Amino acid sequence: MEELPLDFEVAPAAPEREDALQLSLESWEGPLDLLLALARNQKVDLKQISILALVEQYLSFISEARELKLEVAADYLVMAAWLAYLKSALLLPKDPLEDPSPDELALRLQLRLQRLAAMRDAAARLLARDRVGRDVFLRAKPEGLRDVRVRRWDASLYDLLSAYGQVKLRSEPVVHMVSRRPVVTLDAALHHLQRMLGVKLDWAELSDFLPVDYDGPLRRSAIASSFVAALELARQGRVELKQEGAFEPLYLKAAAMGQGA
Amino acid sequence: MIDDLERAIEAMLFASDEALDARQVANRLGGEMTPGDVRAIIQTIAARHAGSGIELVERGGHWHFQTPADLAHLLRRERDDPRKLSRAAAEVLAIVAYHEPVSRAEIEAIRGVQTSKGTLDVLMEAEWVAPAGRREVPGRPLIYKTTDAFLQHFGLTSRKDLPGVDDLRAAGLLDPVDLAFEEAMGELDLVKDGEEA
Amino acid sequence: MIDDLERAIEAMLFASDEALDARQVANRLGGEMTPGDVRAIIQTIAARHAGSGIELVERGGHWHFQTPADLAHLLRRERDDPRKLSRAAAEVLAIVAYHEPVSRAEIEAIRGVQTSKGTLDVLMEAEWVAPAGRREVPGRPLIYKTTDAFLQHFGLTSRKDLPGVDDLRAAGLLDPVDLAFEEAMGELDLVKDGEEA
Repeated sequence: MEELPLDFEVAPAAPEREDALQLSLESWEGPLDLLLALARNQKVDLKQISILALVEQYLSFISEARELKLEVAADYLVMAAWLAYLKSALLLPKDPLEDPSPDELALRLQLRLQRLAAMRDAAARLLARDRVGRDVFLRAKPEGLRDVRVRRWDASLYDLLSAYGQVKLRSEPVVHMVSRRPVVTLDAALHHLQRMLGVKLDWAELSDFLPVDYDGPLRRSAIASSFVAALELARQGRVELKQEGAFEPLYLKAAAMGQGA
Repeated sequence: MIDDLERAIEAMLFASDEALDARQVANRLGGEMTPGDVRAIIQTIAARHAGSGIELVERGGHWHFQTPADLAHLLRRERDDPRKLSRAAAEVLAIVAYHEPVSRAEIEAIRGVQTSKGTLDVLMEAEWVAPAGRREVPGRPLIYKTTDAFLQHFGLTSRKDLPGVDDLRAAGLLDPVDLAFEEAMGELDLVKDGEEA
Repeated sequence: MIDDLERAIEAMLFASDEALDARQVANRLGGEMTPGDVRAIIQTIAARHAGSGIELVERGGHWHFQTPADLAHLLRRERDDPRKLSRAAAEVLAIVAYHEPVSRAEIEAIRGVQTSKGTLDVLMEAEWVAPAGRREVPGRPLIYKTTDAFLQHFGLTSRKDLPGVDDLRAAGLLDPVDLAFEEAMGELDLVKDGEEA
């Protein structure tokens, strides 16, 4: 891969030409701008302008520039080619079938030039108006209108007292007490269930096997433990289980001895 | 004796660092006046200052105090014109002002050249031109319009105040080329018809 | 009809970025007027604006336009911006109220956490807490107390209206948060029942 030269020679600047043509070409903003300048040289109203004469001027301008080996940007050449076509079409005997007709093309060009000229004049008139900071002046340091936001703090007496409560609590010695939760262990449930199975002979609901004085979380714990215990006893073949459907009551019965083992 | 409300509105307009419209003034007064009431009082204040060294002027519905243009020579000091516009920028500004809202492609169609990126940027930075949404045509191009700051800077009461805008409109010079072309051809046909008749 | 010289001087004083004295105005006018002449015209201008929403005032021989002081409320409009006091600020406020007068170090000792400077500032901005001199101990720290505005905002006649610690405890405000939660769930009673069973 070729390395880029770090210290390349800068091409010498092109010698300054005392050539108005070149300077002019650079000072135009595109072919339409140049056309408008040439049109204005005709010193007639743009409505009466001779498009043919304008085309002639443009083409000779561009060809002169090329003879002087000036670089002519592509869009100027495109316009030159189009104008050359327009010129020949305007000069040739009219072909009524040609669409669009050269007259129409010329009219379009004329309309475009009129519009550009109108906006150029408008810009000049706009810039000539009395402008702020140049012709008319405002106050240098106005006081200004201000909207000042005033913060209004809000809190209720409850906020205040509960905040103080928290402070007091934080500063009191902290004692952690772990509360023992009421549970029925699996062992206890197994033991209890086996005992009860000896008493109840027919099908009975699981909840009937629970101690009657259990309620609340302790009862929930007993149900869970007893259920697991029932499954364990069933696995051992010591109990039969029956349920009509999902979420229906679960019935237990001691397995008939002799058939199981 | 100048009435209290008039004094208040005068002070507000004088102290504000930007032009105010009647609604802003009414709001600041506490909302008991309608913008219409405020406008009437502003007219009174403007009339009182007419012909003095301080003028109250309207720009796009907003009012501000400024010095009269005929005193510019006394007030203009060795300051550079901070808003020196290139010819291209001035042309683009005029096209936006007279055709608004206008897309970049429409600007370029009139000027016959591409608009360099910097040109519109300069106008937007000066806050004279601002985007005004998109045109609902294929490609949904951004369209541009001029701002109240534009009216203020160039001393225009409203867009109707643009120099020569009525003449340009009457002459069809603000119409697109296609429309103007069809009209011109229509007239031509009429002439031909007339000749044949 | 206002005279041209008067208009010019008026515009000059209006557009200037600093107050001007008679000599400066005379110089800008081209030096054909004496400062005395200028001063006379300035007086005329000032008299013309007297009682309006714009005043031409003299400050040490220099003149400038301003808006009258009695209209300042229109130029500087205040708007409420309600904010909820933070938890930390509420704690500090409560400590000041219960222990006043109290120094910042004492507040921190009671809270058990560092107190940012902004917290006390907020309370002073709210005008609920004010400095109450210095404590005559080494370092002479500033001490703070609550204000009448504090009593008023919280609907208290005096500081004695603040509930005592026992009242707070009775109201459950001294219960630890997690304990209160369990109580709400009703589990504590069950433990007791379970143990009894």
